[in-house]
Amino acid sequence: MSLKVETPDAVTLPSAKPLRLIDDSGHAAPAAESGGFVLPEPDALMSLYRRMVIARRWDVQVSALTRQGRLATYPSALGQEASEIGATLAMEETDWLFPTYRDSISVMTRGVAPGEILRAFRGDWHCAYNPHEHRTMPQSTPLATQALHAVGLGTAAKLRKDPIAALTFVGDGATSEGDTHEAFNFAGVWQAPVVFLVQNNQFAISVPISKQTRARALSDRAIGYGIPGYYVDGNDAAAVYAVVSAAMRRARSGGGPTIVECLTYRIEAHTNSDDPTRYRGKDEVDAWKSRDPIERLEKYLVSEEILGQEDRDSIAAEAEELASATRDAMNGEADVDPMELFAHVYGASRTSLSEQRELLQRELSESEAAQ
Amino acid sequence: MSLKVETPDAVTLPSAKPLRLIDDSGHAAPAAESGGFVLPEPDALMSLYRRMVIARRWDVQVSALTRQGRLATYPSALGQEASEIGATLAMEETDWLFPTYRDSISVMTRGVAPGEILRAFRGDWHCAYNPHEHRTMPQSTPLATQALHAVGLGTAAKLRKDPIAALTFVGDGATSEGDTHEAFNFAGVWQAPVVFLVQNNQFAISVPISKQTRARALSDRAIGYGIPGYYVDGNDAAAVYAVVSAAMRRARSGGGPTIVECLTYRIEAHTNSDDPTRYRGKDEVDAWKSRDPIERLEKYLVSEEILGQEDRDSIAAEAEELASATRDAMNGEADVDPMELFAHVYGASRTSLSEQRELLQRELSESEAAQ
Amino acid sequence: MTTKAASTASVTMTSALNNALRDAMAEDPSVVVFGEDVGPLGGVFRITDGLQAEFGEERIWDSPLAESGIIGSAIGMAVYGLRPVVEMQFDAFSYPAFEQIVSHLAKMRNRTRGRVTLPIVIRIPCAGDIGGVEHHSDSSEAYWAHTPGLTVVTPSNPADAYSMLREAIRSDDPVIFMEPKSRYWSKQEMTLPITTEPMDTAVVRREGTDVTLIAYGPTVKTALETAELAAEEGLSVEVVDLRSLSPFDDATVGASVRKTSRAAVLHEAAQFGGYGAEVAARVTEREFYHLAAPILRITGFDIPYPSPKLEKYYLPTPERILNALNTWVWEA
Amino acid sequence: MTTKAASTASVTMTSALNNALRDAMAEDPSVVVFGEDVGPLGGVFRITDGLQAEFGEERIWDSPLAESGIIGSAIGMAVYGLRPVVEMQFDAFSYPAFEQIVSHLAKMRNRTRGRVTLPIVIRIPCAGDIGGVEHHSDSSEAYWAHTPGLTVVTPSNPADAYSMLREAIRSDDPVIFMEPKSRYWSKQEMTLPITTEPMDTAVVRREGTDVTLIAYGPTVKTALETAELAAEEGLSVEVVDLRSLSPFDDATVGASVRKTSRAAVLHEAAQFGGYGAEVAARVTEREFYHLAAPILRITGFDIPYPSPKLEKYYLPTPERILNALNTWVWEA
Ligand SMILES: Cc1ncc(C[n+]2csc(CCOP(=O)(O)OP(=O)(O)O)c2C)c(N)n1
Ligand SMILES: Cc1ncc(C[n+]2csc(CCOP(=O)(O)OP(=O)(O)O)c2C)c(N)n1
Ligand SMILES: [Mg+2]
Ligand SMILES: [Mg+2]
Repeated sequence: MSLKVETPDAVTLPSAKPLRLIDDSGHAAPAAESGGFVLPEPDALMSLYRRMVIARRWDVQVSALTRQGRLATYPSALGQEASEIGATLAMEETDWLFPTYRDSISVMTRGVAPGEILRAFRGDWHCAYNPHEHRTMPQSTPLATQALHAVGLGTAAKLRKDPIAALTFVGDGATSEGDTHEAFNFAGVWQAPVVFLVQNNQFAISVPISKQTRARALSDRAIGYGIPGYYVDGNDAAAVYAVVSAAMRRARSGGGPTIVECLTYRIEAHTNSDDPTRYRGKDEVDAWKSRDPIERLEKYLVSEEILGQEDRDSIAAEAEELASATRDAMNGEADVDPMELFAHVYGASRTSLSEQRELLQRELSESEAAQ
Repeated sequence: MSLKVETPDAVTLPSAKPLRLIDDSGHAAPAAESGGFVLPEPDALMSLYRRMVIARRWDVQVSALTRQGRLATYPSALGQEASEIGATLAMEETDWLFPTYRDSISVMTRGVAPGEILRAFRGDWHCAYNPHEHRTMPQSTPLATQALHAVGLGTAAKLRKDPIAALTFVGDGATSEGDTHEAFNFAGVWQAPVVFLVQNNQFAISVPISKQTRARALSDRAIGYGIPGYYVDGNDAAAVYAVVSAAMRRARSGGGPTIVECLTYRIEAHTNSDDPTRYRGKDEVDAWKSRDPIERLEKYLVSEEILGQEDRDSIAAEAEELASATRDAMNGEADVDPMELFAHVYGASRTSLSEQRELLQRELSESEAAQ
Repeated sequence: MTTKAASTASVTMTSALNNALRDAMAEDPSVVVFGEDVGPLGGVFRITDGLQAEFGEERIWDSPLAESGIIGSAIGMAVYGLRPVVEMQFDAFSYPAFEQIVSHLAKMRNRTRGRVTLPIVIRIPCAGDIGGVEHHSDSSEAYWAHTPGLTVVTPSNPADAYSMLREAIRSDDPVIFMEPKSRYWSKQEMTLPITTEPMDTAVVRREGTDVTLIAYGPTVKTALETAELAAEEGLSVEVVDLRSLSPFDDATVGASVRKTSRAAVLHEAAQFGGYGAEVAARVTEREFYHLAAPILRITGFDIPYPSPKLEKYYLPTPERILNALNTWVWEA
Repeated sequence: MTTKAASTASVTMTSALNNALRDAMAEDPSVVVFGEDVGPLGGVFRITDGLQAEFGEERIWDSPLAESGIIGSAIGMAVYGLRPVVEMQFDAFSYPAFEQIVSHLAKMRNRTRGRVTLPIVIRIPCAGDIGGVEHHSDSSEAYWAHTPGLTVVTPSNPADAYSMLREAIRSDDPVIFMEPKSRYWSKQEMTLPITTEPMDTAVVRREGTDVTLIAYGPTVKTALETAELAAEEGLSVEVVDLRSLSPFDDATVGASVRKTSRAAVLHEAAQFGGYGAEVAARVTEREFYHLAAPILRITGFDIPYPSPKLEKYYLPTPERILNALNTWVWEA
């Protein structure tokens, strides 16, 4: 593209330690650890808290439904709420999200109906929701592939001079795929308005981050693409929100892409069918449970007297409501139509496909007749 | 593998300017520009010079043969002799080379017979030489793919405790491919004994490096993999030899991989079928011609009185001899055997392939009979 | 915009494709072109020659050298409403993009219940017979044709090259557009713009009564040459140019085979599991009782594509085709 | 090493595969295993369960998450004399490695005139019917079978799983070893180690006189169930288990078809350009005058693999197969 590519201004490495604004004990972190970012306004912190509580309750509910066999599978984001929600709330409605299977709570926070999200995990259809409605693409399973889609969409928006940006989640394991590199590099060269939210939850199913990279941090890759990189405490919602908000703003205003690595931890199993006892110890998990992102923000908001008891009750009630609504949505059988199998493969019609459609139609009417 | 992966000791960026030991005018470069490397011994410099002169003469000869239509195609390395030969001479016989189509002079310098190398470009067979004989793999065409082969071979040698290393050439354009990333990353995690010689000749056919990356230099990627990276003047054979020798030594002794970027320039067209006037100006090419790597080393050797007239005459004679031997090798028709088409597809025999073989055999005897 | 072409009496396939891109870009501002060397160079085969000068770098540009990146980013652009036309330099260099093509490009429409469509054209200078070194002469059509969600077409002459590329770019479904390299410099008298038969139909190139030769892309010429030779032997050969590999035009092919009762399919790709297998299998399923003999496949051998000096032994020739037809039992 | 298995009366396919790997690693120190999650986890299907504990991290280890990297580095290891056995977690996740597999793994031996051989086995837990979400139920065999240089095999039962994997690991040619996920938990009485028919041969699983059902991997069970049903209708069905997709055992299949004069081929993959096309085309070519009816293909539809709640409508069932056989004209 016509973009003039000149050497990036400042060549600086991300900090060796993840930057944060609120420490584990819920106090404002020393400025030295803030990477120059400042605490978001109280109302922003309140909505971060509210959305995280709701997301957590929902995630727990969905895991329960999965154990009950109502869903085929569900990859939980428990413990990752700060990076999931912190990043998602930094988006404008007009921005586009490119999530993975891990990021259901982000998709839900974008406004997609819980019941619609879960139809994919229940096995009704690959993606039941309309990606255009909430500018949220299907949750991608082929790792890292969606990062390139984000670069393409961002570039198209840039060509059309639309002041929007794309945000994509990429797992720590997925950063090893060639597509992640190609996405970082294309974004750098094209100065695409994209934020790569590298969600380092330290595991790729059973494989620890130490077997994915020898670098200090994944965000150290940014410099190799001439784009800014940030290494962030992924359990500090305030920090994630501040860093991603700044990156999205810069992207929307022509400042190009950013890589934001959020260091967090996958508390649950990879999915319900995984057995983490085979590859990690309880102590490690407990240590991370004690660094809970919601408790952290809650302590801060309470000590700062931003969060009162009524707020907590109403938020809890709201969360319960969504959980039970989700239960209801997942009760009863899915209404799936086998004939839809042939409806969306092509826009143009195909005789051979119609023949196969008729074959199934015949089988179904015969088996009905047999009833 | 059992390798313990700990954070790399020093996290330092390659220098912003390519390091060098001999400057453009043929004088020893100031220590500040040497990156801590020292000038190789005179005899090492002499063999660098000798091999570059021979390689240049041969490359010119092969381009001429190609223009005469004796070869189907030939990607010239004219102007890149310092990085090609400097890196190749840093290898031991027991090391393995993973070259590309661009690196014929490196393959030749490894000891592969010129006539055998050129049979691929003449169109006799994809790879005519025996890779095991000189530990030199076929010249790879699918970009960046060979870098992963180097990582695998190096890792196998490491598992067997053999003190050898692999060197692979990767072009500036090829660094954009996902395989380059996967190779850098696997090498870092496995601490494979591999040197990645990123030959930045500033063009990928018609596409300039500015459209491949926004980074200051390709070697800035090293830090993202926790492995050492060097940015080297690719027209300074002494510097290339010194840096690659050190990297290969470290690799052989268990020190892991290194990325060495050599900044050079592709003086000739991409191949004989390319038309560079469409995408670059004569001035740019002339500027780089004036930075000729052979002249640079020659000036130094002469001023240091290491290189005398007899040496130059005997080297020139040696180069002429090889050139004419190559002419002879390429004169006359290739002896290719169509029946060989079926000989190497599988080790195991296949009835259906034998049937196809018989079909061709019949056709050939009939057409002979018809003569 | 097509005056340059309109004044051309004799048009090469490269020029037809170049004009198709130019006219499509002029007609629809959402059409963008990118890939390796498509900008100032005009592509290694010059198909995009002059287009960057005419439309600027925001309509056609050189991407970084990464095929998965090219297809993956094209998908994102299409989601946002652009109509990318991208080039894979050779069949073998589309392989790094295999996952993006098979797991996303082909499936996105179905995945999203028709809500996200991907009007993307992937141009692939395909097949061999031009003395290319290894990896420059593959035929990849069987991989794409087996993938539901993809439309796969291939022109055999300049007029179709123009008309079918225009139609492919207008299509809302992703199209793999395979350009037979060996026919790039073939010429045809015509005035552009030209509209030939719909992209999804096969066309009878030569009428005959004894045998149907089913060909596509580069082998259509071979089939027509074979028909000439056969005529001298008193054998009347009908030649069908498939044009569309997916979907397959059962009606046109079926009608021809019912008439001749004998058929052979030609392609450059290896035979085993090749596209010819689908042709033979489906035509036999439908026309079994009209067939006097098994459908033959005259194709490349089951070996990697040979080096330049050996490719002539690999490619199906009129002689090889006639020999094959003579293996049939021809009742008087 | 196989005592654990030897004392097992009833062996699952997962256990048979696990024991085959264990015995191969014990027999030959050059056999190494790596891939995603094959270490402490033992693979998502537990095929490598316990092997890292037994052989250590220098024989079996978790690689970074990159399939092209896995195949590419395996190629380099094989050049140096190792015999890598790598796992692609699901068919669809082998696609990022497509270039390394098609452009190098399949071609290196031919490229180097037999001087560089690549004894690599790629294990792919394949196909569907396990309620997997999107991308977890693809059938990729047609892509591999069309690629000269690759050997493609698939066991349908635990005994073959053990014997064929051992043979694949001993082979000096690269082998795509496709493990039907839906059969992983199927059991068979046996004592390990066991040696069944050679890897490149097809086997008649059930004798019959009226129809030959040609199946492989997951559809062999379907074929046998169909034969049972058919028997009740008085139709005698012979079931051939191909086992080897490339090469194809023309002799065994041909003999069966000459006997029954009717055949149908089954697979889960989409029909168009699927492996069944090769089967139908080549058997028809060779046995045309012995065929009383066209060879039918009863396969998945030409659509992306459906979501869990819909896959039962997609997969070929005994009922669908019998219906198809009844479309033939059966002269009394
Ligand atoms: C290309 C590809 N290869 C393999 C897989 C199988 N797989 C699914 S999730 C997963 C681990 C991903 O780890 P990470 O990227 O860290 O994301 P997380 O699950 O931790 O959120 C793997 C290997 C896949 N989905 N896609
Ligand atoms: C995967 C792949 N994509 C595309 C090509 C076609 N191609 C051959 S050389 C080349 C340019 C490579 O540039 P670079 O890596 O800088 O190497 P150089 O030719 O400059 O030595 C391209 C695009 C290829 N060989 N392989
Ligand atoms: Mg992870
Ligand atoms: Mg270059």
